[in-house]
Amino acid sequence: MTAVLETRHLNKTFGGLKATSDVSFKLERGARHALIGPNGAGKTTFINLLTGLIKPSSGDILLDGKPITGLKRESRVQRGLVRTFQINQLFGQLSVVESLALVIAERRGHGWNMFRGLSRLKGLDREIADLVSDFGLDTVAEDRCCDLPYGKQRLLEIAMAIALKPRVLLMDEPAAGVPEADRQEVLSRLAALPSDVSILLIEHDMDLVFTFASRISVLVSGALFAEGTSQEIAHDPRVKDVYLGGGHHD
Amino acid sequence: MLTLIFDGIAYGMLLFLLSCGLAVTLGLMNFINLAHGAFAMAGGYVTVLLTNRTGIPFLATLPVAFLATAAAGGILEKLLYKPMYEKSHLDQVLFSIGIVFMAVAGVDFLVGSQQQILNLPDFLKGRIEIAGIGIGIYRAFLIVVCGLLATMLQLINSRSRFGSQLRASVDDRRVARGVGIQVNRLFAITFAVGSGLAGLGGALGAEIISLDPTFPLKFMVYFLIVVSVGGTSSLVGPLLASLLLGLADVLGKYYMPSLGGFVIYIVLVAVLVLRPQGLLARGN
Amino acid sequence: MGPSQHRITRALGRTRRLSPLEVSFWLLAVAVWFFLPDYHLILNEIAGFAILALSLDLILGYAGMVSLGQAAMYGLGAYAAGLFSIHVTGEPISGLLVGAACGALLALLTGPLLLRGGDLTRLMVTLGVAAVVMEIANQASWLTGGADGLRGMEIQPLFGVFDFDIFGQTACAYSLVVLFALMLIARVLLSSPFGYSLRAIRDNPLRASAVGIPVHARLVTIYTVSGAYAGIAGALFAQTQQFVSLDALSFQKSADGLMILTIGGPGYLYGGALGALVYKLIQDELSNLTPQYWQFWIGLMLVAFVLIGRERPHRALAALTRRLKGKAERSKAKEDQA
Amino acid sequence: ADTVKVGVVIPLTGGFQSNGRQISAALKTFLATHGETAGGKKVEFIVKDDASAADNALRLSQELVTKDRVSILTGFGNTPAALSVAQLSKRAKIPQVIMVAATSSIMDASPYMLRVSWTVPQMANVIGQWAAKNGTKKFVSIVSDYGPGVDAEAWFDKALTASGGTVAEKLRVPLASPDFSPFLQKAADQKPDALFVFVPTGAGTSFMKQYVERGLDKSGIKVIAMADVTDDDLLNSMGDPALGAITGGPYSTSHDSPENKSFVDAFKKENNGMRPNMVAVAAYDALQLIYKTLDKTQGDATGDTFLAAAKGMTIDSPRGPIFIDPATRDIVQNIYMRKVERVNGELYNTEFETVEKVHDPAH
Amino acid sequence: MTDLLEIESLSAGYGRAVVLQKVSFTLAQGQAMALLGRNGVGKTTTLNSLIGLTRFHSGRVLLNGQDMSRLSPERRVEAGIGWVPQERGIFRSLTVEENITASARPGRWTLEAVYELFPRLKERRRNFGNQLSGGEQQMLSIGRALALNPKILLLDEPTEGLAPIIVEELLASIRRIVREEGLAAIIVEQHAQQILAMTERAVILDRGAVAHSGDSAALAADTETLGRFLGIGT
Ligand SMILES: Nc1ncnc2c1ncn2[C@@H]1O[C@H](COP(=O)(O)OP(=O)(O)OP(=O)(O)O)[C@@H](O)[C@H]1O
Ligand SMILES: Nc1ncnc2c1ncn2[C@@H]1O[C@H](COP(=O)(O)OP(=O)(O)OP(=O)(O)O)[C@@H](O)[C@H]1O
Ligand SMILES: CC(C)C[C@H](N)C(=O)O
Ligand SMILES: [Mg+2]
Ligand SMILES: [Mg+2]
Repeated sequence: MTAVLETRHLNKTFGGLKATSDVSFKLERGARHALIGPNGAGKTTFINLLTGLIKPSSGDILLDGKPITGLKRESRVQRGLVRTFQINQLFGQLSVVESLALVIAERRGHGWNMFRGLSRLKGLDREIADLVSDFGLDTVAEDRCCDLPYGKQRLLEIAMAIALKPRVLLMDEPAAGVPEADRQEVLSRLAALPSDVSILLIEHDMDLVFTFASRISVLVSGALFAEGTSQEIAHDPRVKDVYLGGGHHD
Repeated sequence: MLTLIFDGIAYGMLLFLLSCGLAVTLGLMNFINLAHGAFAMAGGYVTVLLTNRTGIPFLATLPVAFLATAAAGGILEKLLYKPMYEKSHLDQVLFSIGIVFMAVAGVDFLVGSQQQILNLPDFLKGRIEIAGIGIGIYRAFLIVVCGLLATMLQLINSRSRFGSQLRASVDDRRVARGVGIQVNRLFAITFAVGSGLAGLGGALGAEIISLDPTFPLKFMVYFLIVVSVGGTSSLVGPLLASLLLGLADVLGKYYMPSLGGFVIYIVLVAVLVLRPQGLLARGN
Repeated sequence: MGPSQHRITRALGRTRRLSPLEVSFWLLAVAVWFFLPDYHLILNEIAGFAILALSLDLILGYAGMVSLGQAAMYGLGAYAAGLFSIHVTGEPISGLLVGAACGALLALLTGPLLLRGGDLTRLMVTLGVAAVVMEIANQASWLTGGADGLRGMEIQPLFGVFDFDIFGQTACAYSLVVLFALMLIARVLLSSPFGYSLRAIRDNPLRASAVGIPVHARLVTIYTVSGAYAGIAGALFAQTQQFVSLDALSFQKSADGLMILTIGGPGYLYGGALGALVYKLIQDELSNLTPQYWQFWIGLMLVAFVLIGRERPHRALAALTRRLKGKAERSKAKEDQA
Repeated sequence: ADTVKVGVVIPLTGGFQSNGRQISAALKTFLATHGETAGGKKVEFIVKDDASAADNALRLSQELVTKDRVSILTGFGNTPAALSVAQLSKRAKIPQVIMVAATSSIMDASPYMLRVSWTVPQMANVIGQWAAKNGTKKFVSIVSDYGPGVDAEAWFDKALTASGGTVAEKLRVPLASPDFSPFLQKAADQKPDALFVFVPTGAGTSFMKQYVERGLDKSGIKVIAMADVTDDDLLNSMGDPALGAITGGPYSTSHDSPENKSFVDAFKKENNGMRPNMVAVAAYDALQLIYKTLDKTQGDATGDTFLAAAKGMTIDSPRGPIFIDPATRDIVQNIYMRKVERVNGELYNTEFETVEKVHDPAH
Repeated sequence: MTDLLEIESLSAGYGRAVVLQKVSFTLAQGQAMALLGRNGVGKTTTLNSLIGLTRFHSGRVLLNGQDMSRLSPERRVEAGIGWVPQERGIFRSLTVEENITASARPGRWTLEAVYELFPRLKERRRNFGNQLSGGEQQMLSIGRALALNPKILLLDEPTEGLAPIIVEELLASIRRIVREEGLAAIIVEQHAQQILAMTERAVILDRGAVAHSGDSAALAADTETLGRFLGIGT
């Protein structure tokens, strides 16, 4: 297996704070990888660096072995590096269907098309219909995003990322705010993604992490603290100390 | 040269005085209050009419101008402005333009459209020489008043709980109420103070810039420039901006007269392109 | 096609279909032109403002960029059309295109200044740019006539046939047709993937970039299109008035455009036209009634309008459309059954 | 028809509203003194506010012509407004009687244009000649940076230089500038004998105040200005700083003639003691011209007839005798040199020298 | 002992829409209550209505026997309600410290006490609200509510985004605070079992109405009810 996404000695400081500290990390092709760590450990910051939302203080990011450190956000997306957000980021005034449609149009490279109606794109309706029913958004398909209940917003947040057909998917706490019953749904959607899609998941729900991820990295105070299979991490006493706490029996 | 710098500072202080009310209502309260000029005009008229028609000394009219416009602001806030806070910026623009139109026509109707000219007491007139620098007495007076005012306001805003409650309310009005901040009272007081400051600025500025019913429209752009260049959410920002603009304007006009009309706008665009939130911005 | 697929296609195509309300809007415009010649002049002015507001709507209503400097492109378009008629040819259509090109060019050059910052920042940067352009026009009086205005424009008859008469008959028809055409183009543009990406940027630029939309490039592009629209509005005005003054570049012009759009409602395509219609007619009527104090009543109306709720007329209109549509669909269903 | 309709397009709101205010006061006075008939017809005035914008002036004029069927247009508070309507007046053959606009060239824009106000060169030229003749040679000119300002600067310079003076520095102040300090400083640095100044009405006050505050009066630098700077309407409230300023212009409220006395009395009576300024007089004279011409044509207001009758018309105006030059349709009038003085506790522009029958030198 | 909080057939919603339909329950001092239900059933709306941020239609909300249903949110906070909104509602242009002190009321929960509960916040006290990690924001929101020194805490998904070790500590602390300081708490949670283990009472909402109300321990064992209304365990 080869690494699709890799960082080399990545650093980021905010004022005096080292939010990311010399992180050298590899995400293998097709991996189901989780990134965990205490609050404020720098997980979101790490994803922000990968997707170009913020610029690293030093270090490199490589996608398929090629450096993308200086690349614009949208170019990274066009290369298949897609993320979801910890706090929902939706297009408030657009409906669910419109949001998905425009994302798909963008993926297919129609973004600059100024003449063809969005509804006239071939196969768009089919693709949206599938997504909408997969994510249980049928009932609210024509509602504006800002009017959706929180849980549905959360699902749309993920659906929009999936609609981009990512090769590498970075997910920042996708299950937060989703009720237990629906978590399985989200999870099964993720599981159903093609096996060559690589996923990096940030999550505090350990049940989810352990069912989903085969590999886990632990970030503490900005630095990689431990890495291993889920079994190894679950039983690592140091990880229990800083993160899992005593209540977790696995 | 030194005289020029003095003039620049004095002009900057004048700009600050005229805009500091707006720095409160727009900057701190995030309310696009284009009617700021109407309050400033009201203050100016109070002072000019009182000094010229009733002979009350100029200095004594200043607190009157402040209180009268603050009261007017307070009343308007209760009657009209209150529902505006939660509306969009565009609503606020339209609303406050409506207020300006009414003020312009109202003053024209009540006082007439002719220019009003302030007559200063003798001790504020003229000019003294200190170490070879010619200093206009009134301009020096403006600098002093302005410095005091700026320090006071900034202390209140940054040091007191009032300031942080105000900023909290602006950030998220709903949550602020939900954690017990008395948003309505806070906004009412702040708006009244902002209006009062506008009035005071108008009163102090009446000597230098011409006062007639078109005042709120004529100088609107200047107020907005100061506040946007300074950055909202503090009062030091607008103060710095005023000084920068005042100096740039005076020096620019002196050394490059042909660019005179451009200077202030070039500074505006340059600052905002480099620092979109203005000179001083909180957070990011 | 499954039923939900069908529903989705319909939901997406909605903005592209002409509603009965729109059709009646244009029929009304045609009717006014034929039967109320006294309104030609003001209607011509209204159409000009409607285009200016439409140009603003493209950036504000659909891309969320607010501007107080639309007069820069408007005025440039006006001067360009004016100079073109003096120095090249008085043929109106080509003058219009020149105006559009100049407006677009200015927008393209200044658009990159608007990419950062919030509403206030954009308002002020655009205002600053417009002020600089106006000052340049004032200084270049050898070319523009400075504060006295540009003189000597002679516009040839439209298509060589329709002379621009003093009754505004040709002018009014010309402006309305241009408005109609620009409206159609805007409608197509806005229901395209490009148009939707603008709305996405308006609602959430962060997410827009995270789904691969090149936010800056899109914004500069729509700003350029908007500049072309504003340029056309200016050119149209110059041609129908056969005169350009610095007023075309003034803050007042930008502010009027923004105000009119806000009254009509940004993001509705017809907002600008409705706003221009309502505002200008009321203003005209009031200033006839009380030439000195009309501003007071306009101000009062604005205040009341905002207090009552700017969105109300739109809700009422939307409800009306829905009802009309419902009726149409029901009768169609009946036909299908028969 | 038995009525002649006259459209009055003036700025009652916006930046030039001070002109609109004087014009409407003059109109009121005129109607009170001259009634509503001329040439045997009833004269009806329709007043429109152009809000100080040329576009509006044009559209309103068009409507006045096409909808209200006016025969004569008058008013026009500034040059762009007058110019924007020129095409219309030319094509519709409507007499356009200018009450304020002062740029020379507007007369060329329409053969139906008549001017009863003044022109910028008319004043600037006289001021330049007078200054040089009276030994004030070295000048710094400060003008507002717009058409009329630039005109004034050029014509003053021309006249002064021709008579042996020099303009050491030409400064242009942005129209919207509330602060003159850098310009005054720069002017003072040149140590001229005097400043030549042209700023629009309102700005004159701030200018004079700052001139005194800066101590330029004490250092012996005189102000020699266009009449706009010491506007009669504002002069009294400008107070001491204005004292001693020398200006050249077509009219002063204190002009000593029976015509003026009765005009000023009537004007004050009709308008709560307001003082007429040169705009008021020009408006009043424009109305006089319209009435007198209608009398002459027996109420015929057709463009060509009206123009033919108006050309060469002389009027005993409150400002002195005026005459419409048949060749240029422009006004010929006396230009007075005046000095601000206190008379009976009030400030006036006291005339001390008269240059008679001044034509617009630009034509 | 009278109940601290009584809700009698409360109907409330947004604008014209009525979301809550005659919701009733009571809560005594020293008790914690779990508020459960699927997405969009009105859990948040219930808390919003208690703090006074929805449109009130009918019913009564009594705190200590005093009717609050028409009071403004400010007055309700004064009367003793502390609220942790679902979206945290951190003031972005205030520092961590200002976020806590701007609304704080005198009592046992001082700034220092909050810092003691969440040492992380102390480290970050000069950061502005928008410069915090998700979990830090959550801690801050809870800290801000505690600093109001309320009689009753309304916690809308307080554990979302917190590390397991912190969740454990936090729930234990809430448990302790409620018992020892005689507070009451309503906790909205997605993790039913975890929250049922630390509360006395539980209410399940379904489409804006109370579907089940009773003892937490009993509900934890009632897989049928849990399955029916929450979709778990079946
Ligand atoms: N713009 C910023 N300026 C200063 N400090 C920041 C900024 N953004 C984040 N931080 C700090 O950097 C640290 C890492 O934050 P980050 O959001 O990456 O944490 P995280 O691991 O995602 O935590 P959580 O699980 O709570 O979401 C935090 O302590 C946070 O306060
Ligand atoms: N501001 C609002 N305006 C109109 N309707 C709203 C608003 N907020 C919520 N709703 C509606 O009220 C209903 C209840 O929503 P609420 O947020 O209370 O659910 P919830 O149980 O908290 O769900 P979640 O688990 O997703 O947080 C939903 O149907 C939602 O669409
Ligand atoms: C008010 C005046 C200064 C106007 C000027 N005379 C003009 O023609 O524009
Ligand atoms: Mg995070
Ligand atoms: Mg909720």
